[in-house]
Amino acid sequence: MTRTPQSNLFGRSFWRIDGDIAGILLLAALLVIVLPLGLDIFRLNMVGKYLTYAFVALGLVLCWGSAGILSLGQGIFFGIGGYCMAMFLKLEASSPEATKIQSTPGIPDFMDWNQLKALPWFWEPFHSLSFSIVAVVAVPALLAFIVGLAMFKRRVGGVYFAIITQAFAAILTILIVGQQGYTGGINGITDLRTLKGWDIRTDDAKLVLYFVNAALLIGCLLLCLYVRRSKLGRILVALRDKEDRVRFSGYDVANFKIFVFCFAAALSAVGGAMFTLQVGFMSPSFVGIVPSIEMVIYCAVGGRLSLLGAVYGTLLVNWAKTMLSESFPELWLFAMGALFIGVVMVFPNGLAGLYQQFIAPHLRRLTARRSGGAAAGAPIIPPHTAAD
Amino acid sequence: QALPTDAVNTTKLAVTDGTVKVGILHSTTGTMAISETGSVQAEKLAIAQINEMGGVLGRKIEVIQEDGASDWPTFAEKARKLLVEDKVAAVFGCWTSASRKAVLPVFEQYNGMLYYPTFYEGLEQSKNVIYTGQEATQQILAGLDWVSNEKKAKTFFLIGSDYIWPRTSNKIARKHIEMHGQKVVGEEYFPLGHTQFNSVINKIKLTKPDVIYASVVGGSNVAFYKQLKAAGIDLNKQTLMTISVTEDEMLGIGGENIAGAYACMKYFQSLKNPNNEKFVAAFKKMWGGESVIGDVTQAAYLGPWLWKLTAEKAKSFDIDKIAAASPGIEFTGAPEGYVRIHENHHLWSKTRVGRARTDGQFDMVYETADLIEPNPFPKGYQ
Amino acid sequence: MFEGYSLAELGSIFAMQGFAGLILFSVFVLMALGLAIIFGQMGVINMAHGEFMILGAYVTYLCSNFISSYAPALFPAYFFIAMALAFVASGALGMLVEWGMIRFLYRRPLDTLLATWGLSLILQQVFRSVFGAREVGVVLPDWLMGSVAVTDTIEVPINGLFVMGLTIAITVVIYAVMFRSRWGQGVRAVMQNRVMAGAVGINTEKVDRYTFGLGCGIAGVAGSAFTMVGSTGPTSGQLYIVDTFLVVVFGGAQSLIGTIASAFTISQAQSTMEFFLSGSTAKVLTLLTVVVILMLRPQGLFVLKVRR
Amino acid sequence: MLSVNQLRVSYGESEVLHGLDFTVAPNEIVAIMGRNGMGKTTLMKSLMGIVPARSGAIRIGDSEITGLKSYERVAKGVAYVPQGRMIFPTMTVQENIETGLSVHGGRSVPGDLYELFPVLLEMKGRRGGNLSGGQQQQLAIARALATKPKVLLLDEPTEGIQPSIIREMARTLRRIRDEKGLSIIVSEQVLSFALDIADRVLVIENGEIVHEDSRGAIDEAKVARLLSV
Amino acid sequence: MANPTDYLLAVEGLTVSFDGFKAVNDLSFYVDSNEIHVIIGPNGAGKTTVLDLICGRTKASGGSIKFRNRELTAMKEHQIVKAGVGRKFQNPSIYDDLTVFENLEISYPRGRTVFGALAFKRDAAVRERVAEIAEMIFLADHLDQRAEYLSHGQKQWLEIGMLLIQDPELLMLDEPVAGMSVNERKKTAELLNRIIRNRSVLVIEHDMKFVEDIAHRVTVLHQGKILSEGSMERVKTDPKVVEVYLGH
Ligand SMILES: Nc1ncnc2c1ncn2[C@@H]1O[C@H](COP(=O)(O)OP(=O)(O)OP(=O)(O)O)[C@@H](O)[C@H]1O
Ligand SMILES: Nc1ncnc2c1ncn2[C@@H]1O[C@H](COP(=O)(O)OP(=O)(O)OP(=O)(O)O)[C@@H](O)[C@H]1O
Ligand SMILES: NC(N)=O
Ligand SMILES: [Mg+2]
Ligand SMILES: [Mg+2]
Repeated sequence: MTRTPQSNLFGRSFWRIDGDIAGILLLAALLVIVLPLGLDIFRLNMVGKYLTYAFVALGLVLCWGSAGILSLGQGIFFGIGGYCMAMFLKLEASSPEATKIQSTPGIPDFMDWNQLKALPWFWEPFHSLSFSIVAVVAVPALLAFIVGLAMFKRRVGGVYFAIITQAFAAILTILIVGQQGYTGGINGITDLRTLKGWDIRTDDAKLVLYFVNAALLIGCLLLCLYVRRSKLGRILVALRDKEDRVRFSGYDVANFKIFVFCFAAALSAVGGAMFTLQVGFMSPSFVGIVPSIEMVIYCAVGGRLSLLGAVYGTLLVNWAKTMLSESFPELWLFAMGALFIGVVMVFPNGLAGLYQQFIAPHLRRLTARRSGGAAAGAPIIPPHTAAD
Repeated sequence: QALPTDAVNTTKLAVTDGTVKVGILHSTTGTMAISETGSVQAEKLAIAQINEMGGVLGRKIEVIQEDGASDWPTFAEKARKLLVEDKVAAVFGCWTSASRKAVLPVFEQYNGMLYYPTFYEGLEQSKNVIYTGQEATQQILAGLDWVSNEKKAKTFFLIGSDYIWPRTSNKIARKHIEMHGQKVVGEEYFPLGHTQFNSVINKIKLTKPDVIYASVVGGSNVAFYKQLKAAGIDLNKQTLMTISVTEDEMLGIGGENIAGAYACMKYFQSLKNPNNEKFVAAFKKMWGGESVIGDVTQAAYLGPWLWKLTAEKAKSFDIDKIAAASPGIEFTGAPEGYVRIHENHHLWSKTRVGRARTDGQFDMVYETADLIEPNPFPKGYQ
Repeated sequence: MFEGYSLAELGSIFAMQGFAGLILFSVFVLMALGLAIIFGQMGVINMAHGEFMILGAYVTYLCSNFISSYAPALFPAYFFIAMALAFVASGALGMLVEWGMIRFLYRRPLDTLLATWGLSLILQQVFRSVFGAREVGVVLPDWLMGSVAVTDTIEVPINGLFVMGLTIAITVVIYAVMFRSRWGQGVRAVMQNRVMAGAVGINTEKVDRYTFGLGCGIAGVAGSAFTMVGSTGPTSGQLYIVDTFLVVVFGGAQSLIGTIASAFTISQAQSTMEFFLSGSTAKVLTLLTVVVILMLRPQGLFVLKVRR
Repeated sequence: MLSVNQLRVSYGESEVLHGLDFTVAPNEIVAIMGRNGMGKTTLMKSLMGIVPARSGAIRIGDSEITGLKSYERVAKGVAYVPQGRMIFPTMTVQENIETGLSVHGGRSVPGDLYELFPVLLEMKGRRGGNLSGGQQQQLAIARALATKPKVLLLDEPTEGIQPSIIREMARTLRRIRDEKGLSIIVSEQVLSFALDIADRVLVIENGEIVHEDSRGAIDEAKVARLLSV
Repeated sequence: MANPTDYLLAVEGLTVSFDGFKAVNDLSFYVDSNEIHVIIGPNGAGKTTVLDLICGRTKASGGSIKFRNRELTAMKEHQIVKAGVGRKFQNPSIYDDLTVFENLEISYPRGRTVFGALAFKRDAAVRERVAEIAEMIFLADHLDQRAEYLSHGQKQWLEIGMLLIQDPELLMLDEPVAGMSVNERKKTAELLNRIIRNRSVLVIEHDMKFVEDIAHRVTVLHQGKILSEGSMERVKTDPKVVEVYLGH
């Protein structure tokens, strides 16, 4: 043995820690220093809103990028997380005093419009903030668990899984819209005001919520990084490429799939809850097929294999959407369409791929002169692993 | 005539000595673009006409248009942008109730003024909104009374799209129907965009209602009426009353497929009065001879005018003063005849029933004698 | 719920309800056939399928306007001309799209989803810019809009019959082309192993292009037919996409029989449930049924079992 | 029949074939030998047009085929049996063979193919993917022959085939060669089979031809040494 | 005949049919501890199918497979692996995107549950074991290489290594030397002869020379049934085997 594997591995993972952690620190700096200094509170709040989708995109990086499970129904979990939060806030906004003009004071306004006379049983627990916070994560994760159990144990995968999640998104949308007495219907749950008496609509509150959101996102990013670097992360990649081999290495593949799917669902739900807090309402238009596909697109634009890429991709697409639709109301769909096609055709690994291709080599040359020769002589990196 | 800017604008709105900015916030993309296009056109026409007459308080109106993209959160985002970034003095916009619900908290928080043109379900009233369309009772009750008398209707089949406006409207309709000893023999809702109505048409054939009462919206209408016709239901024999089909929807449905149906609105393009003739001519001049004008389009046209009249009465663009001055504002030039803003920020208006013709227009067959009082929280109907 | 109706009435209602189910079935099959080729055979997740359908609908609209103004005598038959033109227009656009975009993505099926989603946005905006945001009304010849009375109480819509006939015709053609001709064999060979197909002498590029074009062309014909029952607007295409994919997937993507069986199951489930339950609930239950069956038969109703 | 001139092939930056030169006479069977990773498959693929040549020329008879697409080369008379078989899995055995017919528009599978590989007749309705490894290998050869080639490329055709058939195959291939008058290039690692079948043996190492022997004068020991460094 | 419980693997009356075609037909055979048992037989005899049945990839229509007296036919694939059966596929099946080290590490039998994998630490024990196996499969110098870039033979070895690290009691290899050069075949034979301490190996192969090098016992399969069984010398001269398999 010429080289011990330990030293090699150490060298390698040290570089990776530097790279990824530095990236996260840079992102953190951007989110908590640069943007708050550079943007007014209105735009900052918008960025905050975009960042809530980044939670979904992070989940998709693990679920789709790592494990190859494409869910076209992440809106379901984003929505449920958002609804759980919204239910709490709505109940707080529906105190008997605030709703005394209703025929049944003390219940949310839309229930009153729908002739409900009492709060439905499943709303009751949402009087409690701690229950609601638990529910934000637990309900979507549980749903994902049930769906995952049913699908993955039966070895439903690939495109089939994608289409079925799409069907679930359709089902849930129709249910929410159809059960408007219990859910607020197509209007959603609107006019949310305070959180434990703290007015979430003020500029100050928005600033605070922005920072909470950014911190949570960085936290989730680190969590994802941990998962991805654990053995579990490697197993996910392995089962994406050679599911049978993993199975014949003694793993119950379905359990791993269920786990990432639930994990991604929980992440999405956190995003949904933060969305509700920052935007002040939740509606079924986040649950359906279109938003779910858009969320996949954020992830694709960022580079489906890259956690950081997902965040930047989300920011870029949403920022582009806002700016283009403000400046070119007639043309922005052309631009969005072209963006998606362009990313797929020209930059199949998204922003992360661009970074790997054009920026990282320069950085590496700058930082690691010693090993520079080795990098140059290395075999060309196949594109699909570039962002790993 | 122009008052100094300091006097008319004490709240830092986007008002200069020569101009005042307003927002137009509708969907120009997505599924709702179909319906909202007419509203945008009407609002732009009104603004052009007002500018031609010298503007508001001596200031020309500048428009900032945003696309809500048929997406409620986008509406909220754009509303916030118009109010916070652009500081517009008024916003003309929204079509669906869902979009209005999404922007309402924004308007209340940042104290803006929204002129909302669509007939809607009521159960709402805000200092920051002027509702230039009908609330549910204004649209529904008189029409139901008319069919009951005219067609001796005893049984009704209610069919609508599955969301709050059709459901609430039908709830009110059902109460009214049952109050008068008549009967609802069926009530069905379909997801937005649904295109298969053969089953419900069979149910209609089974229950043989005297009146089909329809509040299907959007593209589903096309499917619904074409399938009704193909199933052999002749609307000249089977009474159908709709509260959701205007001249706009007729374009897509095709007059030949819906001719004979009754629509209950406050405005039809074919209304005969001098205001309307001028309005229709101006609209076609601006937007082309092919264009049609539906109920909501007309209501959208009222928005800028009502705002101008209010600002001139209040001698200010300040939102609070506009809100306070609104009740009692009369617009005699309204294409629908004459309208007046109620205390509750809705309009007094008439209910009219029209009968669809094959050319895509309506023949008015009935109108209420008086303006009907808006009553967004109708007692006994909730 | 049936009290107060005579037996004869009930009988005719059930007959008509069965017929409604058959119409829905035809509609589903027509929607899904093009996608069964593009997705089932080629593996391209074409999210713009609905837009190709709507293109067919717009062509029909243009054709109806043109013929009613310039050749009114042809009007009763214009629908056939319109369908042919719709096939050509959507098919040609399909071939263009294949050439410009899809052919680079055969190895990355999930990426086709994203790219065609972008394409669908662009097409929607093109429709909006060209035809306006509003729906257009497609005038149909009178003979298509009536119904025939089978008995005194049973009436059958002619356009329903027409759609059914069209469905059968197209299905037969596709079956012959895809499963009974050398061409179809080539298609399947290309889809299973593009490199090897080239190495046995099949012009893979041509096969790809024409197959994609065929799928899109059929979508165009479907869109043309749907002007009889649905709306034609820039975003109408999106209404069909989920149902269409579900039909194809539920059938077992690679099997034409599967697509037909699945369309039949879904349509019958939906129309039966719609009669007894509300429209929204029926839709939810139908979707749930499909999902549950898919869990039991993960590869769809009809699978070609091949050892891995 | 086939002549290869200064053929260079690379994957990305790394060149695998460094200017190969050889010709195959009509009716000749040439075995290309070489250890793993020496470029045999790459050569086959570039002759077939699956990987592009960086430079050099390939001719069939008088016509240059260097820039042609795979299917055009098939029309010119090249046929290919890949390493790993690449059967179309969901198509039946018969359909698999029929795909080879499209190039010359033949209607039905020539009977002599089934004579060569009787097991295929027995299984003609079975899906290709369900065949055993060895059966698939036979199918792949039949499919290639169905294109009526002038030059047949066989990439390690004995892999996974039972000994009796391997022996049979050497005989069969020579017979086909005699009957149909085609040239065959076969890549092999197993010396015995190569010696059985080939008129000439080329040894390829690191993308270059390092040894050449014609039948009768084969220096078995030297080839064996080259193959087992 | 000895009591089946004495055997490591006892296959009895095993049958499977595909649409009426019996690929394996009432087959019985036994594998002892510490032996290299080779299955040979004509193409399509059902050899691969037998391995598929043992490792749970295909479900039997009838019969039993007992491994250390545990019935395998009712178990899931991963449970069979945990019971101590490892399977190598005909084409090398490794994780192209991962390095050799990671390939081996993933197969290391610790942290096989979701949370176990999350908590898994790459400690000294793991590293030592990986190094040990790598040495054994001639890949010690390639630990950091992406598996994609290994040669065909190295990939085959890597897959064998991935099984070895699981320390299975029964190792099943389907045509392990297909596509290998002469040299690599020799090394592979060496490798197999080295690893059978405490385990048995079940191999399918068509290369008779290789079989001779390794086989303790040979079973010849034909049309899903046993044609002949015994030592290589015996089988080689069995006229039936010569007739259907080896050829004259
Ligand atoms: N797609 C590819 N990308 C990069 N390098 C490749 C690719 N395919 C093959 N190579 C490299 O090219 C060289 C020649 O490979 P080739 O497959 O032609 O060898 P071979 O002689 O056929 O070996 P074997 O006997 O194992 O089949 C090897 O070093 C291999 O690693
Ligand atoms: N799923 C299936 N459907 C139909 N037939 C099958 C299926 N799986 C295997 N067979 C058939 O069963 C027989 C045994 O196949 P198997 O792959 O086990 O053979 P093998 O002994 O491994 O042959 P080889 O040496 O060629 O690899 C073959 O005739 C094959 O065609
Ligand atoms: N207000 C309406 N019609 O949604
Ligand atoms: Mg090779
Ligand atoms: Mg085998």
